[in-house]
Amino acid sequence: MSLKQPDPKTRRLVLAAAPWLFFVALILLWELVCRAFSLPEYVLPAPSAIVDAFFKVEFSRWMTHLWATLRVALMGFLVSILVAVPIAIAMMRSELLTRTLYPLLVVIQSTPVVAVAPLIIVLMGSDDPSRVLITCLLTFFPLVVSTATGINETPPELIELSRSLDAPTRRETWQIRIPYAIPYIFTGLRVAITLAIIGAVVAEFVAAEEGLGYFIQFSTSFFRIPQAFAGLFFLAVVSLLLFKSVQWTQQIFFPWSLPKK
Amino acid sequence: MHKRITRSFLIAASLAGGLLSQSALAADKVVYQLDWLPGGDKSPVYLGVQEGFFADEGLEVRIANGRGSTDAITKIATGQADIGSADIASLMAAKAQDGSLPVKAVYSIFNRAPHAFFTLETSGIRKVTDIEGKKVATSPFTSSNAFLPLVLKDNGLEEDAVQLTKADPGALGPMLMNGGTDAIIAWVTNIALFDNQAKTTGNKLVVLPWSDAGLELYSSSVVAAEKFLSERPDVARRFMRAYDKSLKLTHDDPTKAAEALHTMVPEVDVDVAVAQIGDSMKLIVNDVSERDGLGALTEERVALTWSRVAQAEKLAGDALDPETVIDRTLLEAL
Amino acid sequence: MTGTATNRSFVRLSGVGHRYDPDPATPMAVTGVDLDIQRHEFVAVVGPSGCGKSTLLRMISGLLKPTEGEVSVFGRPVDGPRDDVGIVFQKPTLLPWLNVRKNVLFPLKHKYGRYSHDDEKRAGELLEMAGLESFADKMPDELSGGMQQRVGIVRALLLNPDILLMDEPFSALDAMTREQIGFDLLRIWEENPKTVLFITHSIAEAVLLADRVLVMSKRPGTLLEMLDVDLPRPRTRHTISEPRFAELTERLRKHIYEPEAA
Amino acid sequence: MSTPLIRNERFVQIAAPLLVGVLVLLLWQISVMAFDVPKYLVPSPVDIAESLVTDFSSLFSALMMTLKVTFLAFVISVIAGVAASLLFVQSKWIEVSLFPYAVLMQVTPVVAIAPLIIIWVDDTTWALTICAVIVAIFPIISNTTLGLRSVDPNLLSMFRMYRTSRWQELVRLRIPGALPYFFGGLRISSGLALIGAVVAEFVAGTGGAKAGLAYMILQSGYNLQIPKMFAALILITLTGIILFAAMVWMSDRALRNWHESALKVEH
Amino acid sequence: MTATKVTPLNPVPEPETEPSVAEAGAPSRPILQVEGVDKIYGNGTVALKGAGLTVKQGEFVSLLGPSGCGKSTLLRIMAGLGEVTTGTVKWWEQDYDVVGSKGCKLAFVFQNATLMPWARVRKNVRLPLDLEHVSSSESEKKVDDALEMVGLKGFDESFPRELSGGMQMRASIARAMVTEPDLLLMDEPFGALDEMTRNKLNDDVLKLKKENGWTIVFVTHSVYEAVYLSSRVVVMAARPGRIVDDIKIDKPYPRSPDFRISTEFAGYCRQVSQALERASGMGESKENC
Repeated sequence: MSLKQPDPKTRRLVLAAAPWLFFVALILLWELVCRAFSLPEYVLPAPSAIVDAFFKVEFSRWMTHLWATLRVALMGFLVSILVAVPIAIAMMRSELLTRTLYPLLVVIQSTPVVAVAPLIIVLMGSDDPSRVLITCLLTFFPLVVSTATGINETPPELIELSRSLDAPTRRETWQIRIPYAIPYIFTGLRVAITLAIIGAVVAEFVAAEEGLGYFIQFSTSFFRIPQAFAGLFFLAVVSLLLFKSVQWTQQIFFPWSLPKK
Repeated sequence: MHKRITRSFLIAASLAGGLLSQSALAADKVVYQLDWLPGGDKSPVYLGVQEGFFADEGLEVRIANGRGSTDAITKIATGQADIGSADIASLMAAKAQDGSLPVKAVYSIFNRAPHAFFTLETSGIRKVTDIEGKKVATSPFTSSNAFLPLVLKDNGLEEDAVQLTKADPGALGPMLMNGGTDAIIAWVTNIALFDNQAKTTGNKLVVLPWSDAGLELYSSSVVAAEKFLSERPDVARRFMRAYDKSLKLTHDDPTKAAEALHTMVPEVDVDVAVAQIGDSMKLIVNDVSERDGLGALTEERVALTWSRVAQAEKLAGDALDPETVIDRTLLEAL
Repeated sequence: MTGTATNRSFVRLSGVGHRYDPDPATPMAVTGVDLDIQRHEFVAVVGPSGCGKSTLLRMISGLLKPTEGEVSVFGRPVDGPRDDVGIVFQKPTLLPWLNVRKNVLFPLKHKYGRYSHDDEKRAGELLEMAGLESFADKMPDELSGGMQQRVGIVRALLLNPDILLMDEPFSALDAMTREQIGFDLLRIWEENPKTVLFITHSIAEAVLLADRVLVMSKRPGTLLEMLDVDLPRPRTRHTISEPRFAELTERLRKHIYEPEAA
Repeated sequence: MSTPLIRNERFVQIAAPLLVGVLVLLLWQISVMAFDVPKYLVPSPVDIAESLVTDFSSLFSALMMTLKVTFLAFVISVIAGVAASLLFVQSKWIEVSLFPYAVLMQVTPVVAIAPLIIIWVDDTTWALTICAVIVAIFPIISNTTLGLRSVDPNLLSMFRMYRTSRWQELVRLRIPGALPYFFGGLRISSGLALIGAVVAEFVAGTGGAKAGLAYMILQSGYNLQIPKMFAALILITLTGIILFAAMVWMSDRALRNWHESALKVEH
Repeated sequence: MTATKVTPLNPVPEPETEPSVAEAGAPSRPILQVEGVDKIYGNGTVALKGAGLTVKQGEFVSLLGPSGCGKSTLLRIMAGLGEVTTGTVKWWEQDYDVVGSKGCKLAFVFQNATLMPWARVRKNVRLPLDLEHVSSSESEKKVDDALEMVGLKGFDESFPRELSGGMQMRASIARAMVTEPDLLLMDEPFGALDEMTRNKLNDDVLKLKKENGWTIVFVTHSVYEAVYLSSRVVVMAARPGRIVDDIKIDKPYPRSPDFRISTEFAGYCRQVSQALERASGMGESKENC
């Protein structure tokens, strides 16, 4: 019983530092490998070349592309919330609807969006609405599933309370069920936000004049691989930030919905 | 100080003027559909916009990117674009399968096949027949794929004489340089691009154009929606007039065209674009254009093109009257 | 077996039974319950798990329609959720996104969509009575289980119901808290008399709190026994060590373990 | 059973979605006919069915190619994903250092990296497989890691009390305990492997004559054989649904002894 | 104790006294010695302060106290599952290394049954033997015996989910039994069960203790349960967790359910309740029970 507990403070510090140290080591290794084997840029550009390429592109261009992607991703994200939540509520209300709608949703989910994207562009035009639709097709399914799960997790006692008060269904939905679904909705939102970015990029690959996905495609078609990598990393950082901001939103506005420590 | 005030006044005035002229004249809107991403070979339309040739004709042109000729044709057919560039071969093949397709070719851009094998000097491939048994990579979207069997057959090779791989167009160059493939199929318009890459890796690029191997046909053309031609014939005429002018200016001043493209699409380097224009012009201004004129669609060469397309797509020779995809009224009005 | 029916009966169950599955081959959850509860009587129901205690409670609340027999309150049959019933559940089931005060006011907000200043005052008074006034602005997860359940009781009292239905309200609490909150409930009940139906699986708790203890049999649930608890009120911690208390609990225990012998 | 069919729950469960499916198809057919929609835009279900029959051989070989990539990717995802999870639970350091890269892989659109992978990997089949793995592996890693970590702490205490080796702890406790989570990941991952294979083929191309369904879509789109394109699309969707159903069936069989409450795993 | 004497409803036959190991005259050997144990968590919470307790052969010691008094922490330390910040713990007068060797076996029963959901009852019960690499022929016999003793014979091929809460707990006890432990540590084992099941299992534990000669340390919330089962009730207070009272329940084993209604029982309950009340009053915050 003489075992000493490790100092928790040091442990926390090292745990926080580890990923960064690893990251730096990885970048260094990468740079080294590129230089040691003098790999051509189109095979694997060195980190320095990527950073270089990043700063060669004007900042305002980056912003233009970022805004184009972000606009579509966020619009798709919002629209899919507006679509998914009512569907989930409707599915809660009717068992038959759930049985009928669910297979349909699975069919939509199982159809690769890349394959239908060109069709959507052809049918709806190559403007924002069709890009938003492509994004929605990718994002709304996880949202429907998580919201529906959350709504069904409402304690039956509260539903009984509501019924014993003879309250209108509308209030049962908005004052009990939806708030109860919030932790689940956020789980879905975290998945959906990264899918939204992916959706926006897919749409840009099919038809676009600007956006990060278009930028990457353009760079590869002109064999500017470091620039493509720079775009790719920019995109990944943006996705991670969006993912984090969903978490922050939950922490700030719905602190009660976070799991208890 | 004084100078600056004058300048801002001028800007304001021109802005106001622009607004006025717009409200007074309400320019006709035209959507021009590219069959691929912007590049030097697509620069004439950008030059036309930048030089104001379209504006002079009272047109406001929006340019949309595309993903292959069929994509462009479909978008034009469905009314998402009025006019654009696409391979006439794709148009013929499509029309042969669905006679109702409401798209017509109005102007030939490339009067020669742009398709070619690109290989490195080290591969030992010097002529088309050397390709036998080699690994060849191509892009899934290109119309070249359909003509490959013809070229092989013309040169006494079997259809499966090459190991064909399809890869993203952006990956073709690196694959070639990397040794991932012995040769690639690309357009001669991109010689400069691949050549640069070959040089940085200490290689020398060898280009084997299919037109030299017996493939004679029209290729990239201006195609337009029938609705556009019938409902707004005057707009179409004005558009082609400005386009023709732009194309000629592009030929005369490639740098200006490249700069115009760069202004509108900053991602494109001027140098690369100039080189691309240079390569493309060989397909536009050459002995054929000498003989028939720029943009011409002669009955004989249209028929020749169709026979090749029919062979390539394994269609019956009478599946299409090739003249039904052609509308020469705009050419005549130039 | 049944209590003497008098015309003062407040809640009356006559031949009440319920079957969840409409298929007549399946067993009844509850069957043949005859019961009269006087106004302001505190009645406890004990029985093994799954004996239909909760079903009985839901039928009195109007949430569940009996498939046989009839429930009536003050002479009028119950045919739907009633305004004059407050329910306390096994778990506190507070809304985690509302503070204690708003949780207490929730039934009003939920029923009418709003509440007045007077309602807020009343909620404050109720919280004070339950010794929770200093916790009114706390969130539920900042409260211990016992306090959460107190909030649950206060919430049930907000609409000033005539009948308070409690479904094993303390079973999730530890023994000490449970005892304390039991006494709190008695105090509140003595200050605001209500008709209480209290479901529990603890015999000691039932004897400690109730005027009358009903014993239910295993499925299909039916009333086996009724025991008047003649322990004096107010009841305190010392009641537990009264011999009479031990005697009554033991008698009940016998009824439950060996119903035939009793 | 004397209950009329309409009251039979099982029947309604199957019939309702079927009915909706048939109605959707009918509506589609009628509107295509009524509005005279050109074939190159949207073909009618009858056209698609016809193409499914006449082009069956080419569609079937394409399907086989796509399935090959999908299964390769799925198997690799499962093996590599489980291996990664096992590595992660060995030490917190490894997990915090490596997990961000798993997330990074998840947030990076495969459409954007597929061309690069094609450059790196000679063999197209393997290049496609790698793309599909990138798409499919994350749910397996995250779910399995979560499962290996969420062991009942009391059971873990018990193992510690009997001074069990790490290996025994892993084999007897962590791995069986992680199964419901693992199967949850498997369900998501199977679909993603298919989508990954299709997306990769879509942007990156395909190997020679062995073209998959995505290339079939591209090719028939290019040739304006739209019914064939839709037929290929439908084959992909069907494959996805069958894969999903197979996974659900498999996890139900493997986990039927678990109490339901143990099965609430969502990615 | 001034409880009025009443005659029980059914006159209880005087139970024959079981000569428990502790009283059998044999030198009652200390099995567990806890001395001056402090436990401070990483965040600074003092879970235990100066805890000292000796458990002798054959004793049944209950740890009773308000939530947060550290009784579970103490029990886990007794099981060697938690490290102490200061102080010493001895098992059979030796260090932890001895635990598990012959005659020094520990077993732990948790608040929840903590069965492995993927394994049948038999395999769950056999687990400790498997972990100790006991041969299968030997372990099968032990498992059968254990299952028989807890009354789960015939349920050995069931899955945990097919059993009721009480039966799951029985399986958990059977699992603790198979290694024939010399010290049984139970952490609120019946807290999640309803009162009737709980009473039944209490009697079962007493019966098993008699048959196996167990020494038991038992954490509980319930005064009644503690008094009914134990030979000693150790009362703890919270913030910081510490031992404040040690009450001997001088009622020989075996005990029958009639003990519950005896005046004696009521008296002990009152005594323990009062100690508990005092302990609760000692904490910093009275409200947070």
